Parts: sequence; structure tokens; C-alpha cells
Amino acid sequence: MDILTLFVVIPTLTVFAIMFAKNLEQTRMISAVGMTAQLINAVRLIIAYYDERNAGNTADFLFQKTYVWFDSLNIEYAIGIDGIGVAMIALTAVIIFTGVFASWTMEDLPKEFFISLIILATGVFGFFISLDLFTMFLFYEVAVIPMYLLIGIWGSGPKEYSAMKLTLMLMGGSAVLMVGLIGLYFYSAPDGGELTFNVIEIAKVHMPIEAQRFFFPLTFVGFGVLGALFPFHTWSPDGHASAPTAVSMLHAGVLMKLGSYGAFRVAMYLMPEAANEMSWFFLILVTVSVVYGAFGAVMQKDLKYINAYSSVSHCGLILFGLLMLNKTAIDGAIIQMISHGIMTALFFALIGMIYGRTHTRLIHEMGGLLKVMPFLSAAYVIAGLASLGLPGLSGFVAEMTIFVGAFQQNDLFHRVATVIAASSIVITAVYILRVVGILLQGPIKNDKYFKLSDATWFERVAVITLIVGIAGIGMFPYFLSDLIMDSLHPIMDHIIEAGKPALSQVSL
Amino acid sequence: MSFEQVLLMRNELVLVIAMLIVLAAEIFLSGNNRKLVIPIAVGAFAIATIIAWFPQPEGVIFGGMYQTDTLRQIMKNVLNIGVLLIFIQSMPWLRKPEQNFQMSEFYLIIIATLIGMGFMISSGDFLMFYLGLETATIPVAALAAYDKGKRKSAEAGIKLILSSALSSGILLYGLSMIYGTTGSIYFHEVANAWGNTPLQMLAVVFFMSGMFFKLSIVPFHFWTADVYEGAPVLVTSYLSVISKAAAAFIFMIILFKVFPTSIELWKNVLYALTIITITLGNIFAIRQKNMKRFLAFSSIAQAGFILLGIIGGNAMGMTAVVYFALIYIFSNLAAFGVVAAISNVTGKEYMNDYDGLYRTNPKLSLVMMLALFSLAGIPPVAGFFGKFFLFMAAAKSGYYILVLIAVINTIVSLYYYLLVVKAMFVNKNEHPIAWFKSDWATRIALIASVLGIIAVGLISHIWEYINAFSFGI
Amino acid sequence: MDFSYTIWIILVPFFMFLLIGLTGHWYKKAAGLLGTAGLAFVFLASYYTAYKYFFEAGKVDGVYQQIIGYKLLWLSFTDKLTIDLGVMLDPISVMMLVVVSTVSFMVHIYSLGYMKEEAGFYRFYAFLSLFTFAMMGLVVATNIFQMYIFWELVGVSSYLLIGFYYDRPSAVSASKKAFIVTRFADLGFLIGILILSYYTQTFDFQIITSQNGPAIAGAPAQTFMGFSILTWAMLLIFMGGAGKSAMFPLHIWLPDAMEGPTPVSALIHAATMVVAGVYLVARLFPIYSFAAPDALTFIGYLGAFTSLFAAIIAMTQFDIKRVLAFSTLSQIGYMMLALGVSGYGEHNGLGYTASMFHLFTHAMFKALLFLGAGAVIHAVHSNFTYEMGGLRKYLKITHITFLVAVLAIAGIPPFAGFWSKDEILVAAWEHNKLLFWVEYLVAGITAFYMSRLYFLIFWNKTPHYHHTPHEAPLVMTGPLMFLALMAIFAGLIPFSEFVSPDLTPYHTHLHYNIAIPSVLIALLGIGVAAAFYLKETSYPDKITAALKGLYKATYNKFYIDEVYMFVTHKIIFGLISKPIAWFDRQVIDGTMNLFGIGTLWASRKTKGLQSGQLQQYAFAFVAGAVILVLSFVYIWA
Amino acid sequence: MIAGIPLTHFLIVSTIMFFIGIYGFMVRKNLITMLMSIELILNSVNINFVVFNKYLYPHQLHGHFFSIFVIAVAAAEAAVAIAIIINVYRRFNSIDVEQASDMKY
Repeated sequence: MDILTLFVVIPTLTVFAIMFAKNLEQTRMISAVGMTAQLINAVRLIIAYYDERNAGNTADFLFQKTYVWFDSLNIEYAIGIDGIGVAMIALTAVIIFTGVFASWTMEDLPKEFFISLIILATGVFGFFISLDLFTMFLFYEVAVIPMYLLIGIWGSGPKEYSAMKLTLMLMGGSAVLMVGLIGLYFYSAPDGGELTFNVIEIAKVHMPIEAQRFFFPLTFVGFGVLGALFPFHTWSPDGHASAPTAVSMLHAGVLMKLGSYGAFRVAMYLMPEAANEMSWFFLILVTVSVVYGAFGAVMQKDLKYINAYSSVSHCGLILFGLLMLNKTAIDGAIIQMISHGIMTALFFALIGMIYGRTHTRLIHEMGGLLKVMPFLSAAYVIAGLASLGLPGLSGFVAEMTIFVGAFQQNDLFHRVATVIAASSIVITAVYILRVVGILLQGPIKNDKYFKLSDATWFERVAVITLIVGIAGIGMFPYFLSDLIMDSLHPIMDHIIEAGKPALSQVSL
Repeated sequence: MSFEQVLLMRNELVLVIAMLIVLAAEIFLSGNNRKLVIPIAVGAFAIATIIAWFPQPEGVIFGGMYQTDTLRQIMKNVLNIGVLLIFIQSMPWLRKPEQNFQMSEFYLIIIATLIGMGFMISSGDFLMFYLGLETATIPVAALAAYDKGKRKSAEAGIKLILSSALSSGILLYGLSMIYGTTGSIYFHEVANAWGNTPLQMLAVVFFMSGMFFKLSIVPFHFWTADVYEGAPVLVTSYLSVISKAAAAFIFMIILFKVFPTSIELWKNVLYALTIITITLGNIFAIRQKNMKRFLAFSSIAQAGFILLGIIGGNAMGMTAVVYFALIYIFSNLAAFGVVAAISNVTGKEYMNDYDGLYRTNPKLSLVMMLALFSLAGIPPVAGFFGKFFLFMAAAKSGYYILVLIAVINTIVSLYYYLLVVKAMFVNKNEHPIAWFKSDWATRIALIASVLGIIAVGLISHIWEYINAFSFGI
Repeated sequence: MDFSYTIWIILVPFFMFLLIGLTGHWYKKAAGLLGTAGLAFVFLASYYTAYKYFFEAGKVDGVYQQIIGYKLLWLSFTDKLTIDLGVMLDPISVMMLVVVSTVSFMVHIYSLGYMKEEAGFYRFYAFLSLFTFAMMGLVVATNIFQMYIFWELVGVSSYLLIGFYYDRPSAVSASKKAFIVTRFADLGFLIGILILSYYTQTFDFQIITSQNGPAIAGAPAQTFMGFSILTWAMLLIFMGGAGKSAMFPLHIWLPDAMEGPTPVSALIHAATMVVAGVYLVARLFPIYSFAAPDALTFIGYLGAFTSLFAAIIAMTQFDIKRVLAFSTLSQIGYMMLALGVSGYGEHNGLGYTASMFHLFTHAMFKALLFLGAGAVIHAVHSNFTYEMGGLRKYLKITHITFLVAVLAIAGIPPFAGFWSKDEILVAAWEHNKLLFWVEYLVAGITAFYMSRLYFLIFWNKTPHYHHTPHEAPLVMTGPLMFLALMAIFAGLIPFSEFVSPDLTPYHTHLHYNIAIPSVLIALLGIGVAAAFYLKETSYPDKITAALKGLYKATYNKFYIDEVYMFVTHKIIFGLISKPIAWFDRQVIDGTMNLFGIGTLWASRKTKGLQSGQLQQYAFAFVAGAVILVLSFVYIWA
Repeated sequence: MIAGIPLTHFLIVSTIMFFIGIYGFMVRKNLITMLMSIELILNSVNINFVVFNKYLYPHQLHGHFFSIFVIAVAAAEAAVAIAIIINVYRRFNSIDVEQASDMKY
């Protein structure tokens, strides 16, 4: 079996295996084994990818396989991967792996929990390997829908409301997206060839600009909802606040990236003229969302809300980089996807672990945790520092690449947008340090906190894995950046080429 | 007329035979043996289904009144499978002592209506169409009133028979004008003589109104919810699935074959009614508490989606409608199957009775969830494929705005489907429905439905097979 | 010669940080020794490098070379814009190596004694190593982005060290304030880098500062609001420097930063990190000098104002560490001013040389002052001068070394401060008389408040001590003595032989016409202080009473903190953040909820349609048909 | 016998019958009367079929056949309907259509 399909098969098999598990111990062992296998497979993929590239394979997508599915509609199960996809898959593998450890002590309906969680991951993996829009969309929805159960059953707080809101908003996004994809399909052969959903094929044709103007916003917004595009981000605070730990991790860490990845890979890549023409409008939205999310986070009281708003801000930065439409900025945006994925997963994991001990997420009810749980607190500080873009951790690399790239756009509009977006790094520092100050530092407010214990071994596995990820990218960014940049060349040539006439018309 | 020609009606013939067998069993069995009617009926019908399955040539008989081709065969088989599933589900219900004296009627009536549908689907002229339609409708009213001891059942019966009589009256009035203006009742002759005069337009609208009644398109849908609620669960599922699928199919065939030149007219009608139907169906469904009534309104919205496949008037649409009908049958039967199983054992039919169902009856809940997801169009279950292709069919003819409105409506529908999921999985309940062991018949039916729900989408050959025989305007 | 070993000057502290940080909790006390051993290596390697550079390998044809000791591609943004990590050796970076390693090494040793009671002892050493790593990386940066990277890292290590006593709310808020204020300044730095790098298409110091480089020879012609785009870029970059070096109005974090342990204040907030801003300007000096002279003038004036402003506040403070903090501000103002009045080439570059010279000497005597203050605090367990007095009897070594430092900062020959301050005054006299007079005044004020501090601690009345103050152990006094030696003799280094803007050595000599008056005003300051504070007198109270309003304003640091508090809490939090949070929950989310609520509402409202009445259904049916007929047959057909 | 009567007269009669039927269906409360209204509608349809056949297409018999089938179906319909009406009467003790509205909303 080819290496890419394995990414869907392994979790599926894991799900089947879990069905026969008898209790929590077996369930989590199976999950851990399955997801470790997945992680190993991801490493294998990276190696295989480099081997192939070093061997001189310069195809845009490697490991391509195409199996015809619906013949008359020319729907295929088409898979293939480039550097960006490799990075995203590695990210997903890491996060689902740690997610399993973060939910090690799931008492209530453990089988169902792990099954839903892994189905979700299956969807994500499937999405990243797909080259066919239909299959891609299918996996996309597979990834979204288990969220309802995961939040509804195992969540906390107003979980039913949050779960419903999250699901409906995301599915609303995907509904709009569906129209966009169908539109892409019917315009995929303007010269009368065979209609297709295949990304590579569609990229070759020149879609009429009128059609692009109609379908680009649909597709972009459709994906954008999942990528927390202002003003469609409000599912995020409630959803994250109610979701159980592993779900928040996976959702903020990976699923939200699905949105921005799709916006890039589908909306912008396949409809480059419209992307060039309309980027200004979305750029205003995302610039707002970067600053807005950061300000929104400043006064929140609930740890998860803070992180959710911070995710809005950071994911806004991803879209911001993408909409800058040049290689460097998009490179940065994709690094930011990875970086924010790991970082926010770490955040949510830690919040979950802290919550599991103190049974509150309100920062004012806690204090001085550094004293009683130094490991978790130190990890939290590291995550915070990564979030505010400390060099040596991943956030810095991503943000700087985005800003440097954004500054290559030589006009006042983009400059102003960049400066506004860049100012978020200060606000980020404000809310991160505020939390650290109240939550971890200061005197211990509650006597019973003295009895709390530090992280257990499985929690340490999760946390350390993620920290290694953050620090690894932060210290040796060249490999990741290079991996992505290589794959960006053909895409960017495509987009920039399309933008040339358009840009000369709208230059400010 | 040679024997081969008669055999073209094989589907209807075997159904008639099955019906006769049931009738004979009813007559000859007595006392304790009476209960044998049930397996005999189901067995006979199963055999009939299998026989009808074999491929057969296309042909025209009765001077064009009856015609058959592969696509119609497919449709009939789809209906047969659905009915078979209903029959299997019906076994525990009919075995209950209070149904003791009227077991065979259920099978007789359903088989009779199925024969009517067969003729309707195969009709080549409006007379055959009308006869089939009435054969398929009138007995169902008796079925709706099947629970003779219940007020609701009687009310459902009277509502169904009277409103369906009114609708067929109006439909007939339209047919009479079609006859008056074209001088024929044969489909191909009518199509040839069609001139799009105002009177003919009027006739088409009357005809369509009658069909919309069957399809329960807003505003012709009001009977649906009341009848569905009052009728026994299995009758409801029969009504919501089988009659609707058959009506949708023949409606599409007649539009494509007889009135293709009036496409401007019916396209606009369908455009408006699709939006109204989906939206109102959803809005009405949201507030429902009774599961049957809830599914009734959801089926109204689903009918709106079927119109999406018809409106484009293309071959893809026809494939999508048949394909969707197949998926819809499996999904809805699974949902109704669960409702029926629970209703049989506990008599509970309300949504809040389902609170905490997963913790006591996980398998039933899972089946229900899959069915609802399929109805809502969530992958990887088949409903997703059905809906996606319907949307594609509409989009193919350029109705992107309509598709957009429809997909946004799917969010509303997802909301109320999730309400049920929420009740089963999330809500807490002090006194949930206790665990019970479903009997083997229910299980077989549900497993078959679930297999259908999963397989029909993923296995592309089904779509390809239907697609090979469909046609556009 | 091969300088590639210099990378270890950076890497050793980094590995020490990882080692101590990850494993320190197993051996706690040994962590200090481990860290100090690492620093000993850095110290030796730095001095060795300085020796090699200045006396053997650095000079070619009488001009100092910029030597790239080590370089590694870290990240590439575009083909041209790449971040390298590496080591660049030139006179100022080598000088900074010496400064940082000396002070850091001394602080490491000192802390073995000062911090030994602390619970987070190993954590302290881990952070110190982190800081040393970051600071070393900063000074040897080969390009502006590397500098920015380490700039941020020193910021965070400063944050961690200020907040070392994390269970003390004041320390927590001080660390937060320090980080956020500098972070805000760094935003300017970053945008400045972005602008500069966009127009020059490089980050590399050697290229952008070269005379034929894209920044100077090929300066872009664009202007923005009346100034050239490079002026804006350089001003924004300076904003970063102003933040780190606590120039007005970004100075507010530095006094609060004294919440950190005293050795930290000595290392970070007196000697090394806070002069990073000066170093940054010096590093980019050619661009300032040629392409953005307006920016340079601005720097000069800002430096002068800050030095005066801080000196005035310093006169009124009672917390010894705060007095030292304000004095640091004032002295950094001196350095900035010196850069502002500097030209390029030969003797014109005197200001630049003087600035670096003062940076060097200041690092020594200010570190000494802080460490001495630490010894005092260690002895009396208080920061406030009104709880001290007469300590000369108890703390002999501390007293002497402190006195040396006070004399050095006051500018009394032959101590180090005299020489460097003299050069600054000369440079100011030659370029800008106004600034000269300001600095002349500040020199007097400096002498006054430093001797005030000295007298209040070591003379004046002796309060009742709970237990007799005793001298610190050798591990603490050793560094004091070493630094005292530096404070005495560092001034004798002929700095212009080593450091000049165009890398070419030149000669300077003492200007008696400026040196003598400056010594006189310093002596005047000391005299007034002696009159007020040598013994307990009533003069201070009288003057305070006479200048009540002014005194109060000064004592409260001119209410700058309050202004900041108002801006952050009332405006940012109250008028932006809270409304946004509200807006998001109520309006945006409310809109989304409205869709849901609206649908449910519509559902409830329409339930009357389904009335259960068969005849109404029939009516709807017929009406529907009629409407269809009317609309489609008669309107559309 | 009908030679002197033009087609339109028949059509007018049938149309009036049709609408009387519809009107009756909507306003009469008695289920039996409603059923009779249905019969009126069906009979108007029958008239249509027969006269169209007779006047316009005298060489063929489609309309006649159709009307005969309609009569037959109407009979079947009436049979079922009346059976159900009887059941309704048993359950509701009334054949007022407005009584039969247990299910609504």
C-alpha cells in the first residue's frame, strides 16, 4: 500500500480495533499504539519525501496515485503530496499523538471518545493527502462532524450550546464551500474537455474571471470560517472553552489549519485572478481579526477564552500572510500554521491539565501555580513565550517571515496593514504576561492548591513532545522553511503570474 | 399479445402473485396458525423482489399505455427493496396480540399499492398514470387508519383520503384540459401536440399541483405531518419513503418527456417551490417534538432537495434523483426502524423520551445517528453523496444561487437532526428508555439499512449503473 | 587568524542554560559553580579574543577590520534577505565582549554568596546563563536581524530575572512592565528593520553600513511626511534602542526593574542590556551619520533630556537601587548624547569614541555600585536610605569600593568616569553648545546625588539595627574589589586608539579648558551633598518644604508612570479591550445567534399555519394552485 | 340530441361544477358532504372528458374511457372514504371535520 493511503488506513484500523476494546486501559493502549504508528509513518514520509527530492524528482506533487471513483463524474481518489502537505501531516501526527496522551484518563465512555477523536484525525489526514476536491471535501466534513459529539458529550460548561454553534457554523462554512467547489468543477474545462475535481488539472485551466469573482469568495469564506476569519470566528471561543482537552488541541492545532490550508490550496491556487483582485477586501478583514483577536484576549477571564481569542489573532495572521500573495509571506503563513498548531495544542493540553487539578479555568481563582506544579507552569511559560514570538521558539520564525514578506508589497495599503498586524505582537505580550502573572506567579491563593501534584508521565510525554516541536522549529527553521519554499515555487508562479495584469490596474 | 409481452409486466405480475398468496394464506389459515401469515407474506414478497430483480428487456405493451425500460426497472427494484425492509420491520409489530385479527391486510394493501406504483412508473399514457396513482393512494388511506382503535389514526385516515381525493380531482381537471387541447392522453402524442397555450399552461399547473401533493411540496404539504403522526409508524415510513420516491420519479419522467417544451414554466415553478419547501419544511421541523412528525417535516425538506435534481432537466439530475431516492429509502427506513422498534416496545414517540438513549441502547442510537447523518448529508454516509450529486445536477444547469440557498438550508436541517443526536448522546435522563433486546427481524432490517447507508455512497458502481440509463430533456 | 572558536563564547552559556535549566533541580547548589565555571570560560575567551583582535589580528594597514569569525545560514526569507547567525568582530563588539564577560563573570561569582539562600538558586543561574548567551549573541551579531533575535532574548531573560521572586506581586508586575514596554519599543525596531531591509535588500551590517552600500550611497529617494524614508527607518530602529536603553519616555520600566535580585540589576539593568540601545546606534552609526542626520540629532537631544530628567529625579529618591537606576538612565543619556554630537572620521568621531568609552567605564563603576548596594542591602535587609547610615564602620570593603565608584561616576580624576565624561563634554562643546551646558549641569547634579547616596548610607546618623550589619563574604567582596580596580584604572585606556566610527585609530588629549570646570562643578556637587548629608541636618527638609510642589512631582517621577497607567488601563483596557470583548460577545456573536434565534422564532410564529383543520389545508392547496396559475400563466408566460 | 348546444356551454357547466365542488370542500363541515363535493369535482372532470371527446375528437374514445375509469375510481375512493368516516364517527362521535383536528402544529 502506498505511504499516503496508510495515513487514512492506520487510524481507520485503530478505530476498528478500539471497537473491540473492553475498557479504558485497552482503549488507550490501542489508541496510543495506533497513533504512534501514525507518527512513525509521518517520519517515514518525511524521509521518503526528502529521498525523492534528492533523487531529483521535481514534480509538484510526489507519491501521486489516482484511483477512479465515480467514473462518469470523473471523481477520483487522487492523492499526492508536496512539502506543505508533508509539514501539515507531520503536524497532525504529532498533535493527535499528544492528544491521545492528554486524554489518558478519559473515564466517561472512553471507547467512544477515542473513536470520535481518531475519526476526526482520519478526516484531517485524508484532507491533506487529497488532490481531488471531492475527496478533499469529504474528508473535510468527516473531520468536522465528530466535533459535535466530542464537545457535546465530553465537554464542559455550556457544552451543548457551544457544540451546536460550532458545528453549525463550521458546517455553514462548508456548505458555502461546497457551492464553490461545485463551481470549480463545472468551470474546470472551459474548452470542452472532461470536467474534473483534480486540483492539478484545474490549476492548468484558465477559469473565466466572472466565474472566479463569484466562486472565490464562496470558497475562501467557506474555508475561512474554519480558519477563524473575522467575523465568522465566534464559534471558536465558545467551542474551545467547552471542548475537552484533546479536542481543543486537535481542533485549534490542526482543524483550524485545515481552513487556512484550504483557502490557500483551493481558493487562491485555483482562482488566482480573483485572489489577486479581491485580496484587499479579505486583507482588511484579517488585519482586523489579528488585532481584534489580540485585544479580545486581553480582558478575558477564562484560560480557554484567552487562548481561543489568541487563536483568532494568530490564525488571522496566517490568512494575513496568505493574502499578501508573495512567496515569503506565504512561506511564513505556512510556518505559522505549523507553529501555531503545535503551540496552541500545547496551550490547550496544559490548560486541560491545570483544569484537571484545580477544577477551574478562571485565572483569578488561581495563582502561584509555579510553586506547586513547576513542570506544567514552566511549560506554560514556554508556550506563552512561543505565542508572543520569542526567538528560538517557533512563533518568531513564522511571524517574522510573514512580516518581512508582507513588507515586500510596496504600497501604502499593504504597509499600513502590515504595521497594524505587527502591532499585535505587543498586545500578545500583554495578554500572555497577564495570564502568566496572575495564574503562575504571585502568592498561592487557595490553600488546597498546596496539595496539587505536578505532571504525570503521560502528561509529560505529551508536553515534552510538543515543546520539542516548538523549539525545534524555532531553533532550526531552515529545514521547514526550505521544505515549504520549494513547494511554493510552482504555486506562487501560478498566482503571481495571474496577478500581474490585475495588479497594474489596482496599484494604489 | 404474446406471452413475452405479458412478461414485460413481470414486476407487477409477481407482486400480484405474492398478493394472492397472502390472500390465500389469510383465507386458509386459522386459529394459532394465523400468525404464519406474517412469515408467508414476507417470504412471498422477498421472493417476488428477487424475481423482479432479474434483468429484463425493454418494451411497450397495451398500445403504449405500459412501457418499461431499465431505469424504471431500477426504480421498481428500489421500491421493492424498501418495501421488503418495511415488511421485515413490521413483523414484531404485527405479531402483537392487538393486531391479531388484521395481520394480512397490512401486507395486502401495501402490495396492492406497490402494484399501483409499478403501473404508475411504467405508464405510457395519462390514464395508466392516473390509475396507478389512485391505486397507490387510496389503499394507503385505509392503512393510515389502520389502528382502528386510535383517534389519531382515524383522523390521519380521513385527512389523507379527503385531501388526496381533492388533489386527484384537481390533477384530473388538469388532465382533462390536456386531453381537450391535444386530443390525446399518450405521453408521446401529447408531447408532440404541445403548443404552450395558456390553457395548456393552466393544465400543467393543475397537474403539477396534484403531483406536488404527493411529493408534499409546500404549500401542498399540510396533510403530511398530520397523517404521518397519526398513522402507525411503519405506514408512516411507507408513506414518507416509498410513495414519495415513486411519485418523484414519475413526476420527473413526465416533465422530461411530456412537457419538455414548457421547461421555462415548470423551471420557474420548481425554483420558487424548492426554496419555499426546503425553508418551510426546515422551519416547521425545528419545533417538532414527536419523532414521527419530526421526520415528516424533515421529509418535506428532503422532497425540496429532490426538486433540485429535477429542475435542471439533465441526465445527471435524473440519476441523482433515483440515486437519492435509493439513499433516502435506506436512511429514512433506518430512522423509522428505530422509531418503530422503540415505539413497539415502549410506546414512546417523543424526542425527549430519547434522552440518554445511547447509554441504555447504544446500537439503536448509533443506527439512528447514522441515519440522521445520512439525511443531513454528512460524509462518509451515503446521504452526503446523494445530496452532493443533487446539488451538482442543479449547478450543472447554472442554478448556483438556488444551490446556495439549499445548502444553507442544510445547516438548519443539520440543527434539528443534531437535536435528536443530542437527545440520545448528550442529554441526561433520570429514567431513560430501559435496555431492550430487539428481535431478529428488526435487527436484520436495521443492519440492512445501515449497510445500505454506508455502501451506496462509497460504492460508485451504483451511481454508474443508474447513470447509464438516465436521460435528460 | 581564525576566530571561529568565538562561537563557543555564545554557545557555552547556552548549553549551560539548557543543562542547568533541565537538570539543575537535581543538584541545586552545584548549579552555581557550574554556571560560574561556564562563565569563566567565556571570560577568558573574551579577553583572549580582545587581545588577539586589538593587538595582533584586528588591524590591517592601520584600520581595524570587521572580521566574520563564524557564520551560518539560519533562515532565508528571500534570495537576498537571509538571516545568518554568526560572530562579527570589530572594535565595538570586541569591547562589548569584554564588558559583558567581565561584569557577568563578576556577577556570577558575587551571586554565589548573595543568592545562596534562595530556593530558586539553580533557576537563577540558568537564567543568568541565558542572559549571557543572549547578550553575547547580540553584541557579535553579523546582521540586524540576528541582533533583533538576541535583542528579544535579552528582553525575555531580563523579564525572567526581574520576576525571579515570582511570588512577590510587585516583582511580577515590574517584570511584566519591563517586558511590555520594551516589547512596544521593539515593535518600532521591527518596523524599522522591515523598512530598512526593504530598501536595502539586506540585513547584513557590513553591507548596509559600508560607504558604498545601499543605505548610504544608494539611499532611496522616497520621503514620507517630510522626512526621507531612511530617517523614518532609523528613527524607528532607534525606538527599539530607546526602549532597551530606557530613554524618555520609555524609561518607566527601568526603576521598577529593580525588583529583581540586585546582581541582576548590576548585570542587566546597569552594565550590559540597558546599553544595548547605545550599542545599536553605534553599530548603525554610519547610516545615522550620512543618511539620517536628523535622526541622529534627535538622538542627541533625547539623550540630553533624559540625562537631565533622570538626574533630577535621582536627587529625591530614597530607595538606593532606584537612585542607581535613575543614575543609570542619566548616564545612558550621556552616551546617547555623545553619539548625537558625533561626526564621522578622525577627530570628528570623538563623540562616538567617547560614547563607547563611557559605556565601558560606566559598566564597571555602575556594576560596582550595584554590587556594593547589594552588599549593603544584604547587610541591613532594607533598600531605603532612611533605614541606613553610618555603615562605614561595619562594611569596610564595601565602603571603600563604593566610594571609588561614587568618585568615578562623579567624574573626579583619576577615576574612570572622569576621562570618559570629559571626552563627551569635549565632543558636545565642539558640536552643540546647548547640549554641552545641559550636560555640564547634569555632571554637577550627578556628583550631588551620588554623594548624597554615599553619605546617607555610610555616614549620617546610625539608626538602630536589629542585628549588627556585617561585611559580606569574600565571594562577594572579591568582585567588588576587582571592579573597583577597573573603576580606578579603566579611564587610562587610550580609547580612541581602538574605537572610532571609521575604524581608524586617532589621538586624543585632555582638554583642560573643559576638564577643570567639570571637575569643579563635580566638587561643588559633592560639597553641597556633604553639607546636607554628612551629618543629619535640617537643610534637606527646609529645601523640600520650600519647593514643595516641585519636590513632590520629582519624588513621584513627574507622574509619568501614572500617565502610562492611565493610557494602558483606562484607554487600552477600558476603552479598547473591554469594548471589543463586549462587541464580540454581543454584536458579532449575537448576530450569529440571531440567525438561530430568528429561525426558531419563525418556527414558533408559523405554527398556526399547521392548524390541524383539513379545510384550511385544502384552502392552502387551492390557493397555492391559484397563485401558481396566476403568476406563471399570466405573468411569466 | 345535444347537437344544438355548443362546447363552451358544457365547459361552463363543468367549470362551475368544479368550483362548486372546491367551494363545498372548503366550507362544508360534514365529512359526507365534503365527499360529495369531491364527487362534484370528479364529475366536472368527467363532463370535460366526454365533451372534449365528443366535440373535438369524435373519431377516438380516449375521453370516454377516461371518464369511465374516473367513475370507477371515484366509487372506490368513496368506499374507502366512507369506511374511514365511519371509523371517525366511532372515535369522535361526530363527522364534523373540525372535530378531527387532534394533530396540529
